Amino acid sequence: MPQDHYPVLLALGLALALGVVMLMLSALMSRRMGGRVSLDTYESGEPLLDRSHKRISVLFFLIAIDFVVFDVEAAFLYPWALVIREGGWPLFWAMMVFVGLILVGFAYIWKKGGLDLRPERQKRSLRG
Amino acid sequence: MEMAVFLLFAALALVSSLVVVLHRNPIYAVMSLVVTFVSIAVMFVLLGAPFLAAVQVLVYTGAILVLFLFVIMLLNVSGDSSRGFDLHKALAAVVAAGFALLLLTLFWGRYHGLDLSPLQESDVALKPLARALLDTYLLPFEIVGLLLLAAVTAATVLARRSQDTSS
Amino acid sequence: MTVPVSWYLALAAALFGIGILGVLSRRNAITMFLSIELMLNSVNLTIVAFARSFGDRAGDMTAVLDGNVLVLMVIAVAAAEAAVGLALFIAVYRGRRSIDVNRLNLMRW
Amino acid sequence: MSFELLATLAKTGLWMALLLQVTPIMVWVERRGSAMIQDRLGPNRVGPLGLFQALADAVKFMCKEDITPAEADKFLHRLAPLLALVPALTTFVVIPFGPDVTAFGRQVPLVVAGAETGVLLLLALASLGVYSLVMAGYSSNNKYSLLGAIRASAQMISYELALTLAVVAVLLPVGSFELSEVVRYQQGQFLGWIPKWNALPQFVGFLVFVVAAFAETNRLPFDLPEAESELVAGYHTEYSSMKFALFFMGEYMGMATLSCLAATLYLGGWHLPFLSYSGPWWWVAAQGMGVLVGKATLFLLFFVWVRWTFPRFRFDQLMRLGWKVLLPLAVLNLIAVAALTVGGVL
Repeated sequence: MPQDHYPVLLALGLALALGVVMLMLSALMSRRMGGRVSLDTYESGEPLLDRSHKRISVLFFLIAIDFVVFDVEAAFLYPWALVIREGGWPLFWAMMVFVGLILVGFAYIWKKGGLDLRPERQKRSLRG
Repeated sequence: MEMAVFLLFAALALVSSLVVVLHRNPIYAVMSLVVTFVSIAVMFVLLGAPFLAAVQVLVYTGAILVLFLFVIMLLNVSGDSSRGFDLHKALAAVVAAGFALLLLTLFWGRYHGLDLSPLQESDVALKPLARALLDTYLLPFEIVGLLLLAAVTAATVLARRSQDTSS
Repeated sequence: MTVPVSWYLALAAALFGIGILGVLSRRNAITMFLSIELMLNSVNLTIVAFARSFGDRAGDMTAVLDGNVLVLMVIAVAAAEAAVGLALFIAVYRGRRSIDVNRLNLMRW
Repeated sequence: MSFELLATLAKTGLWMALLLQVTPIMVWVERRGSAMIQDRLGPNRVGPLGLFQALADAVKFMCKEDITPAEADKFLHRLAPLLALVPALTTFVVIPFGPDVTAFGRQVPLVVAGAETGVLLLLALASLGVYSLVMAGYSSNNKYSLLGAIRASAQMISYELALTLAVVAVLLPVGSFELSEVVRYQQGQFLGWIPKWNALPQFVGFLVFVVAAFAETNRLPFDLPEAESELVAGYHTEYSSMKFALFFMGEYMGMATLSCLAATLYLGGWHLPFLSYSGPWWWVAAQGMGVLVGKATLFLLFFVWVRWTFPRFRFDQLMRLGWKVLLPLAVLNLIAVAALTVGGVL
């Protein structure tokens, strides 16, 4: 029922309000000195030589894709979990087919080295 | 209460979706889309589909939009190349407004004044939904599995070659 | 007080329009893709609202279930679509160093 | 104001008050515990046993200069700590801390949100936590922050899968998303004296859940996002004052909620065998809360113990563990539990 979910909204609102209040309190109480050096980007005392936003490795993207696919799988596992007891073996095998398909994709990424984040020198070729 | 929640989140959805299409920084676009999707999840709850709401937050905001964020950081995309307001954008705005108005008149003419009766406990039970998915729609469900397999393979093949050029 | 179904539909129509605006006016492929996701979601909202309305009038819950299962499928397909679409962007970016659709004009003569 | 609203407010207030206490207490436990393990004294100056150290820290956090780097994206930089706090402070809503009681002549369930989606709500809210890390890393405009954020988000999403699959395995024999049903399922005993807790029949799932919980909360041995020796402080390198404290609190509250979830899923939740839950409603509620907090405390102490015992993983080892060990284990566990459920054993 929708009204069972309202407490979640209430908690969200309260948590947000609490966070804002704490930040505002701290802003009121803290001293502000500023200055060019203290507002500088931190780089262990070295001067900044280049941009901080670098392009990241494509391997993170492969991991995220795997995550998305497995998350969708999990989304279908939940309803399955509800009715498995009544559904019996046919339902069990129906889901095994689905999970099996997903696992084939997982095995493919695994085999292609999409899950290996080892440094380049230790890595098998990703091209294969 | 229901009306208040609807109005609050409808407003939130409209404002945040406008930020999605108008803000130049794609990171902001993704963050506002998170707000839009959560608001739509609230709509799902109000419409008596709490499971869809949970899946919406879990899959859409928890996974798909994270994928977008990764790609934005992967490619280090900054703002949009087009600036200011030109003829192209004016045309786009006209087309979009026209389409929205068309839909609005269609929906409003056909459905205005149809009130929904309040939800019953049995209307939101999750087991019938699970049974429908795994019984009536078993074949489409397995095909979705196949589609996901195809997607994961295709995406890996497309993205993989990067090791030659970057990193 | 319950919310009339036409209000949900109106919200969905507005979101769809905003999505169209994004797709047509932005030149950054990522933002265009985000707008498409927005349109997809507004359609999902429409489906759920229609299903609820039909089920309500028919006094029969199967219509609601059909709509909900359809939306579940749409979400799954959207996940697959996002994975492949974004992988395409990466492939395009690798060749062109940009995902600005104005510069993707190799096929134009 | 309606009775329901008042009851919900009271329950939410109770939980939030408890969770807000977790951070100072845990900081003290962590520091004293680490000192004990490393044969040092630890904080012992402020108050008896150094108990007021946490209070002093809180005051210090409040009064420190709040630095927003000149290069930072100001708005997102402010937003990120809030996003860290909010999921950590809201996921408790579906965790039950007692049976339904009758208070002031009304039936009151001892759970904030008794929604039928139950644990899905918790997972959905928790999955929003990844945005705070990414925002913190991106907005700081700092290399360490960005690397920390990327690592943290990759780690979180990877272990979220194993965690999710372990949770689904618990739900299978129960056939409901509601955690109160999970607790009810675990009441009773094997052989008349062993509590029928899920940790026994599903020990593989339990193991996966606990390891994934360490990674989800970015605790050692999985604290790669803030590996001091390589990334300074990871995604919160550029944070100071209260904003830093919010990340800090979010982490400890996340630990506390995950501990409560682990206790509920695997150790029988608020229920303790041979303990009668009768008497006035406040006594039942206090008993339930006490048992739940007691079980969660065991997990929290375990978190501390592990932190000061194990060295840190390397990032590729971490990903390998998540994807090539935990995930297959979780899938196998899921299939086994499903087969046992259908076979009528569980």
